[in-house]
Amino acid sequence: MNSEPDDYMRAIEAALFVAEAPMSPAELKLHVGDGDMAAALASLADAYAGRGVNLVERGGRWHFQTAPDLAHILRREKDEPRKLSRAAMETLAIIAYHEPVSRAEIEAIRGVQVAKGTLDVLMEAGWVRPAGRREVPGRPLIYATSVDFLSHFGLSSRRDLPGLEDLRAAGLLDPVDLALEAMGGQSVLENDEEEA
Amino acid sequence: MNSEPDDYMRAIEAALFVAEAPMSPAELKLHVGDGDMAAALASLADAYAGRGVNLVERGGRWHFQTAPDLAHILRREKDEPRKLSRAAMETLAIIAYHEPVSRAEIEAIRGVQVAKGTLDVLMEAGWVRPAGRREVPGRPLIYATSVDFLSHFGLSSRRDLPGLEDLRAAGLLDPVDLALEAMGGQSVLENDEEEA
Amino acid sequence: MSADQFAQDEDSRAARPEMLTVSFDHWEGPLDLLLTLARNQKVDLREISILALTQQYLAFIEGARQLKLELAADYLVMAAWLAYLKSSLLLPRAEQPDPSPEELALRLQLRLQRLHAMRDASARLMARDRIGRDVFRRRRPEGLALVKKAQWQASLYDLIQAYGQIRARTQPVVHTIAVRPVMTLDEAIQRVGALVGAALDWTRLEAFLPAGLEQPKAKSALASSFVAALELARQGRLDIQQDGIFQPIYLRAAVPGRMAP
Repeated sequence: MNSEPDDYMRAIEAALFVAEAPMSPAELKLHVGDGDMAAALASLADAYAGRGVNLVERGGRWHFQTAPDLAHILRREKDEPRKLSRAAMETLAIIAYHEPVSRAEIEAIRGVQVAKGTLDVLMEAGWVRPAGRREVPGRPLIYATSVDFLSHFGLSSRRDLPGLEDLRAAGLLDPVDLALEAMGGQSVLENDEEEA
Repeated sequence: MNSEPDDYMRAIEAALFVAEAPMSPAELKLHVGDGDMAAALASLADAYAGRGVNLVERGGRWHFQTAPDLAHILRREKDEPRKLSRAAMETLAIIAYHEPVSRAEIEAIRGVQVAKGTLDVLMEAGWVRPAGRREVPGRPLIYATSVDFLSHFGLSSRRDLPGLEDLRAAGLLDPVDLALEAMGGQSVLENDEEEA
Repeated sequence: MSADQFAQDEDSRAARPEMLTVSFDHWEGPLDLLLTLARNQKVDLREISILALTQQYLAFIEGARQLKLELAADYLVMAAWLAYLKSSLLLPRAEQPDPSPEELALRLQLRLQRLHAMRDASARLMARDRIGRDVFRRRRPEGLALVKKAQWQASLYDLIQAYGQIRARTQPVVHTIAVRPVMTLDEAIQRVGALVGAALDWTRLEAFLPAGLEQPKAKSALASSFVAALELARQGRLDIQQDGIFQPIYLRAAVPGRMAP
């Protein structure tokens, strides 16, 4: 990488960088046009030798890959960032807007049963915590959000959550006539099998 | 890219290369350990300047991207980012230049109501986020731009917004009332009299 | 930034005044239209003549009216306000109300400047090197493992959207049909059928209605009774007579053998 690359080399470099799969010189040519492809690839490979990222050829196709000795840094775990399920997202939203709430109350608002794993996921994520018991028959456990919840969602307090008016204005509350809101949640008891 | 990179730099280079999202120095540190991160990043960015791939900083996070002049080679039909309506583009600009800003303030500048769905589209794109409430009567929700906004539009920080300083110096980011006050209510309309 | 500079990166409608007469769909409200007209003055917005602008706007609205274009109310409100402003600006100084027309004009000018500045900023923002359009990140990064356990991801937008959907979904969709005070057709047939027997001579339809009804039930009773009368006439149980359109309607019991007039 000692010489300044020319535009042809730069184009090859960029094309290989964004490529979804290793590319043959013929495929590259479709993008970057005519030129001394072999020389440019060799020169690029040379420029990247010894760096954290190398340009390599495998079976006639070229691609960038990280240097083999850095594998321990980049080692991929089985776990990956995961999106919360719809059910978990809704449960979290209800806890945030109504805390502290018991599981039965969450179900009443959602209109759907809350599967066992849903609250576990939220607690594992560190966003929800048990907040004691409600002093009613059966003494159900009640749940509230945590400080981590606020920091993850960039809120300084729960009061910063948009209110119903804001949600409506943003078009998030669309299909329903809110004049009926006062009538309370009627349950449609389907099972949340997707989250179990 | 004239000097041979050391292992610390190589590790940062490799980590940024495989990263799925732009990374902050703190996140990088989790992978590559301690070291003079700022110097290493600056040196890497320098090494990649002028190449087909560049290392850039956006809102405190770093990522590799292709050089802008190669867009014509790399662009694909399906890459075209969503087309924003004129209302959405202007709303985005107003939020970016005035943030944090309330819906009413946006409407005061545009002279029309912010349509349902406009803010929704911007939030869904990840460019705009609710940023708390203004402590005035009604406690309106206020909006600000996100780090993703900076990345998408290639801004290192809000200070890089095109023309921001000029607009600020010209008072064009102040509300009309404030601007009037600053003028001492003095009229600049003498030229109207001749034409009348 | 001068108007000339701006005209370059704005679509061509600003440069072609005749386009202004075509359609109001182009403008997002009167302020937008005013800004377009102001740019046609080809001077710095700080130097714009509000009086000239007002005249242009009023002339434009007048032209649109002559073409019988449907004008949204806010355009007309602005026109009325500008007409007022114009006459105030032309009044002798001593008679000027407070706030002064100059201040009102200045306010309008400042608003136009601000809208113009943001429109310009928006254009410059959109013209930047945008990811996915001008610059590209790797399309298939291998990814880094950040933590050993699952990292749950959710944005504030997801959260409030989820809540909005719950609220939207769990509102029971109850369609309540209001019980309106009506007289049903069956009731009317029974009532008119029973009463007409007693009326041997022509009797006005209104006489068959229950006394002391309030609106809107009285109207319903009238309508139902009229339909009931038609039905009973069809059955041959009564005759109907009306001397002309909007004249009173008379009923009487049908006598077998007697033909209706």
